[in-house]
Amino acid sequence: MKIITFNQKKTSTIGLEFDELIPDEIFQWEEKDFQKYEIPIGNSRFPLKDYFDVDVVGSAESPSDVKIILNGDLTRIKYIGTKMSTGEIVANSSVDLHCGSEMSGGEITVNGNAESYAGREMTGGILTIKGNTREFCGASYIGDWRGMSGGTIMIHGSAGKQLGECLTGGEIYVKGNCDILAGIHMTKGFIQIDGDVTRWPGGQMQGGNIIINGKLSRLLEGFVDPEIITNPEIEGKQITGKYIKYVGDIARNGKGNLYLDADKNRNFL
Amino acid sequence: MTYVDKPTVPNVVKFDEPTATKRNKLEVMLNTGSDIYQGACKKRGSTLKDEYRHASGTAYLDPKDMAKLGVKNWDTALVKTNWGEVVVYTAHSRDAPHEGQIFICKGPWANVIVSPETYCCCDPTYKGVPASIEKTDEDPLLMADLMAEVYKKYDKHETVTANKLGKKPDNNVCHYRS
Amino acid sequence: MEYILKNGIVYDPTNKIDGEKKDVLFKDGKIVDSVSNDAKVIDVTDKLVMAAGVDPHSHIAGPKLVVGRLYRPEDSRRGIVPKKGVTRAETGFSVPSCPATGYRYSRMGYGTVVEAAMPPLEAKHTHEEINAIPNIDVAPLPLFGNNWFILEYAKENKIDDLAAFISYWLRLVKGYGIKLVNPCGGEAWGWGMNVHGLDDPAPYFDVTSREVITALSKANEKLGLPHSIHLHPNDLGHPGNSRTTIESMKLIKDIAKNSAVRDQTVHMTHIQYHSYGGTNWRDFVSNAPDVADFINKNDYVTCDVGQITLDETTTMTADGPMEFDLHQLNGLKWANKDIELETASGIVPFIYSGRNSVHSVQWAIGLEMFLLINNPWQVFLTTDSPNAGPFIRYPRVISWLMSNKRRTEMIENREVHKAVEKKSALATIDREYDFNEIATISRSAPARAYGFTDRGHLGIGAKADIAVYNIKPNEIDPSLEYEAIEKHFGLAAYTIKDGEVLVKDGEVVKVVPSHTIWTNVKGLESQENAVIDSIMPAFNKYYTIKFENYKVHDNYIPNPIEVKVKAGQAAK
Amino acid sequence: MVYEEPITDYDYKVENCTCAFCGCNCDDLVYLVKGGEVKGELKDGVVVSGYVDGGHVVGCRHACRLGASKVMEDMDQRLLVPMIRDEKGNLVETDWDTALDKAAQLIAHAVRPVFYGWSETSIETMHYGLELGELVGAVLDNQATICHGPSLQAVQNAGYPVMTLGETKNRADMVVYTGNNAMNSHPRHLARYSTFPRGYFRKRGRFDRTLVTMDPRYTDTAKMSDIWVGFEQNGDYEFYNAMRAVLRGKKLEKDIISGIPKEDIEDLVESMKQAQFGALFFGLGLTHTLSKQRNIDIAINLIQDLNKFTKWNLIPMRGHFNVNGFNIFMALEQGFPYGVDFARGYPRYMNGETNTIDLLTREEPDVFMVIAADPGAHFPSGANRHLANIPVIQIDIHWGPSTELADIVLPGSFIAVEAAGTSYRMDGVPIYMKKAVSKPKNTRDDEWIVNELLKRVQKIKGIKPEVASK
Repeated sequence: MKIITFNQKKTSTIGLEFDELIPDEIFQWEEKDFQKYEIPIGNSRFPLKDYFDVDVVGSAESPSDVKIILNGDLTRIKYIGTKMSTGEIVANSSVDLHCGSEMSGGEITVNGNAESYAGREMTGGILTIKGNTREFCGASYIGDWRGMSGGTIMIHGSAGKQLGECLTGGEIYVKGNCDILAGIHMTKGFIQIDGDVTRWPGGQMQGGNIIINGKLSRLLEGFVDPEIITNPEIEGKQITGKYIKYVGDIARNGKGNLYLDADKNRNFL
Repeated sequence: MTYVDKPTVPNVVKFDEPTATKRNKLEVMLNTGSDIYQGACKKRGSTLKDEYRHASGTAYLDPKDMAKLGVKNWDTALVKTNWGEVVVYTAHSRDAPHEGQIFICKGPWANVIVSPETYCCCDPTYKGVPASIEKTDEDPLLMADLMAEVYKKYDKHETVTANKLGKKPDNNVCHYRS
Repeated sequence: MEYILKNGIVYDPTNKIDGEKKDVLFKDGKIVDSVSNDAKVIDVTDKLVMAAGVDPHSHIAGPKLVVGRLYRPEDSRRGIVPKKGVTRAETGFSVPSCPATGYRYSRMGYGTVVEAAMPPLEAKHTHEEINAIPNIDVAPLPLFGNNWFILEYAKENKIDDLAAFISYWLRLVKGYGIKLVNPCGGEAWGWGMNVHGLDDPAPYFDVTSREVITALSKANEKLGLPHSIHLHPNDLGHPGNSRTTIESMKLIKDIAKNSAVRDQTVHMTHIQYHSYGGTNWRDFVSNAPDVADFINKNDYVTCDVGQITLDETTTMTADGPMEFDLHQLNGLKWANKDIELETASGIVPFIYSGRNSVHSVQWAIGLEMFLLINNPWQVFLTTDSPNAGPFIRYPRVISWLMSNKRRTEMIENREVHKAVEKKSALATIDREYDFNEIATISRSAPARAYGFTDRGHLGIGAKADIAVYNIKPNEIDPSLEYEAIEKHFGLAAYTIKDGEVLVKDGEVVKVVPSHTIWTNVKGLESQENAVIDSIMPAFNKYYTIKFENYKVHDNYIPNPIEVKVKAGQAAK
Repeated sequence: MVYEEPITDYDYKVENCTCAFCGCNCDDLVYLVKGGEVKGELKDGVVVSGYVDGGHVVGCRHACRLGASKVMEDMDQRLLVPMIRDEKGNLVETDWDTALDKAAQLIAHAVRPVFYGWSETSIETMHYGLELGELVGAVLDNQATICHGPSLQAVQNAGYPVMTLGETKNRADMVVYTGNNAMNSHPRHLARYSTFPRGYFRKRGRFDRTLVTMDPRYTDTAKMSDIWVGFEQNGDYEFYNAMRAVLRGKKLEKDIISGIPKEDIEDLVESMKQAQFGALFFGLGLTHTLSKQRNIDIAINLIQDLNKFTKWNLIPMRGHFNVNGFNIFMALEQGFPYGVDFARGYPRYMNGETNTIDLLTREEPDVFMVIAADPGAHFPSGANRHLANIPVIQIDIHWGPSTELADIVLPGSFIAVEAAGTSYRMDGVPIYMKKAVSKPKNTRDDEWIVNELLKRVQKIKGIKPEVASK
């Protein structure tokens, strides 16, 4: 096991791009390699050592033996864990855009909030966000109709707009609340929101499942055939509780399922 | 040619409107956008002039809301949102009825109070911003004064009028407000 | 500057040079027969030397392309290459950015590309894009098949007026020849309809595709344009459309050719999409043998194939109704662009997959066309880029054509669907192209079809547009080493354009501006003026742009290559 | 309205000029020019080629109020001399070399430069701007970022069924404006392209067409319409979703959806299905409300659904005359329409990261160049407050709100009046805008200014111009 710890020395208002510092790339790096490394900031590269002290402990045969720990104020560190396929990253603060985007394996834990695009186009692995996240979590790249297709995103706080946009697989769990249009355009996959949802979950969805355990304020007309289901089994998962199940979004000939907690959403009955 | 002192607006505010209970402050929804007076004045380049203040620095209200606030055409009001406060004129909206909504043409005045939140879609929230409007005695500032007063790029003195920005988010990772 | 390209194995079908070891000399951008002692020697001993490639039908510039780029950022992202040396950053896979288009063609050893669809109203846009594409010469073909004025002329059979109109319009928009796309179908799409076959009239105009094709072909020969009509016939992509295709070709049979620089009177484009049998997608089969048979028997026809390459691509054509059908089929984002009075167009992303039976059979049909047409001077290498696949797949298509082993492998390893064996005869054809035939279908024959006398061959006086590949024709067995064929045709050892080395060892080393090739017909000035006077009231009433602002100003073609044609007289 | 006498006191006419205001790009304007000397060909008082040197435009025929106001500009506020801000905060006049050198120094040494604007200048200027941007690794963005950016994102998600405006004129029997007040923002749009003109298949003009406006407010356009659909603010998405559901044959459950009775929605969908050719024009009313790009997304999907029954197309009502041009230009040169970041040597396009507003609110840029745009007038204060912290270079023709935030001011010239150039209409039709009169002395063409900046930055970076320019 090799533990690489980044301790912040200095912050920058212009974002630092961490896409080259993933286990796949740096599992053989020693401290001197980090001393030499220049990190992209804006249109230039600056020595990483000005911004971070890097401690390397242990050794690694393969990327999967690597654990990266980031300490300090990471609110301007973008692309943490982008495209990683294995290993582990722990960020001990709020992180900037694209955390865990396009990752195909491994594990990222954010002990704070994550900015938008967390877990964009994930194909595998586990992304845990202990705080909140913002827009387009688990979404697709703009224009692509294939979004996150595998892996798990676990959000302990709340999520912003358009959670799991164009979801084509994988699982997203939100412990807190969620803003408008969760699961828009999704074709497959699973979203579970434990808190309240503002408006219009599942807009234009074609398939997949959305479970809302909190209160929903407004539902789209495209969701039809409500029926009461108790303890449904969804994608092999046994869910306990009483739900109103809708099929939608028929405005797009969709055959997705939306489950609303029946007790909290009596007004829809 | 196309110069006007101020935009033409209807003048049919009925203060004896039966539903108009007088209020000091109204909670409204703020919309911004363009209209033909603002567009013509801006693109002609007459932005330093009084015409622009009237074309752009005017809140168009539903006559019922005007009655509730007790303002007439070309009275002044203070509009507040989470992002700032600005003094503007009030006028009768040509697009009424839209009770509970106010419309301010885009321009330096509206900018002070609209939300810069883009929600990752590049476009700030120019429409549908929750705001409050109250009557005031102050006059709206001319463009140059307003810019100096609000942004303080070259003069860092404290604000002396009611026009000011809201508190800067302390961290630029704006956390979702649940 | 003088150069000697030394000891290459030269294939130049135009000049009947079939794999001879010889030197190619050039000076000041032209091939010459002797150079002085100061000439710079480029040693290409035993390497494959051909004229630079000529692409007869590709969509590389114009409003459709830009819509494709604009609305497919996910495609732009696929092909990103950072800036390096003399090249700027590249983006895009199926719809590359303009600079990328130039670099990629250059790397494949191409020198000339025909942009196959230019809406006259937006011709300025097309020319702007041509200017943004470096390193290749581009000839744009304006779309005429659904133009209201032309529909009227065709209906009333006014061939003289039509010829004058075409002649004027080619000069106005700086176009090269006449392109027809789904004649009358584009106009019907203005009402959300389509026409089926040659005798289904366009709504309101009451004119049929049969009349339009005939009239435009007659006008084309009357003018004696360097290229024949360039026909995308009706019913593209419909099962059972091979009948329409053959009928369309028959229409031209009796129209006499009036040009010495070309052999054909009709060029059928992306014939693969027009050689389908069956009645629906379930009983869909290949009718390539029938179409190929007709072409084998009629030498007035040339065609390009539009070979499916089994990639995720972006389909884009002026055939608006067809694209809407495609959108209904795959549900992916649909773009459409109707141009007033002139044409329509549509764009849909498409994923051609070897696992899909229809796509696989389409793939087979394309290869059948290549292999069943006997005369390589009648069939040209295209993928109708980006419709059937991006142009960067040409080397792969070449490797399929040169290797029966590879084709058999693909069928047997199920890289394509098993339907290929049942619904096409591909598996039974073991013809393999040789280098001479490859040189024919990718350079000499297309150049001939377009009347390009200055390119597509290595004769004395031709432009020094030369491609050298790291392939030793006398040592390689393309049938077995198909991977090497694909690799080396994709990265030329040298690409020389106008006597300048633009690509060396697969890297772009020099960037030069592109040229625009257009046809200037002389001798009809008075007829043209009469025609313009007569259409001006309608123009002013129905276009939304003033005539003065319609034309392509000279500043949009900074590097023109003007092909002068004397109306009615066969060019030499 | 006071009656004004027609203008008779002019010397020359310049015909078929293009209006440089909104995305309509009306190309039938006639400028009435007084004074000066014709450099070119003159025929019956009409300048048929070339321009009038030293003359000025005294009148403008065919233009709307907006177009006329722009052409008949306010010379009091015209920027005529380069200016640099001194330590006291006053703009001081200077010469071109000093101003350009200072701007070039700022750009060459910036780490996160942003070049914003471009929508009110020519494609020719953008060429140099892009080259400069690629050289220094800047972010290039245009006004789409604050107006139709969400439309472009929706286009990227849902498709783009568009037409040229002549299709509407000749064929449309149903015209829908949604979230747009065309009578105020594009005053000649109805008159010249969509509703009033007599087209080939619509010989009676307005009488052959049904005009529908969908807008929460009863706008001037709504007042002229046959049908006004006043859905509730922020209810756009739900409204279109219901329309799509009806189109798929669903009976609506709720009685009122987004403030509209369900019967009305059903009637509306029915009449849209019955139209022979429908045209939908959408504006910022959709892009700026709650569900932003998704409003357009679903509207595009609605149009696609309608095409199963009849013919429908749409056009976004682009605001500036060349805002579409920049998107087209960037897409053809570098594959992405706007908000393109060249920081890493290749273009990146990521909404929320490489757009001007997001960059400014995140306080990333360290040099900001504004060309032919006015962030002072159009950006929210949350973004503009960062402009107070960093050097701002402005290239514009008038003293506007942005000048109050600018540190270097470079006076440009007025495309389509004082300089020629290419622009793209809202439907993508390219127009070569011609030059009618000469520009004021000591101002420069935008093209020249940006090229000059490029040359100076190349010099600072030690690059030979002929190597760099392609």
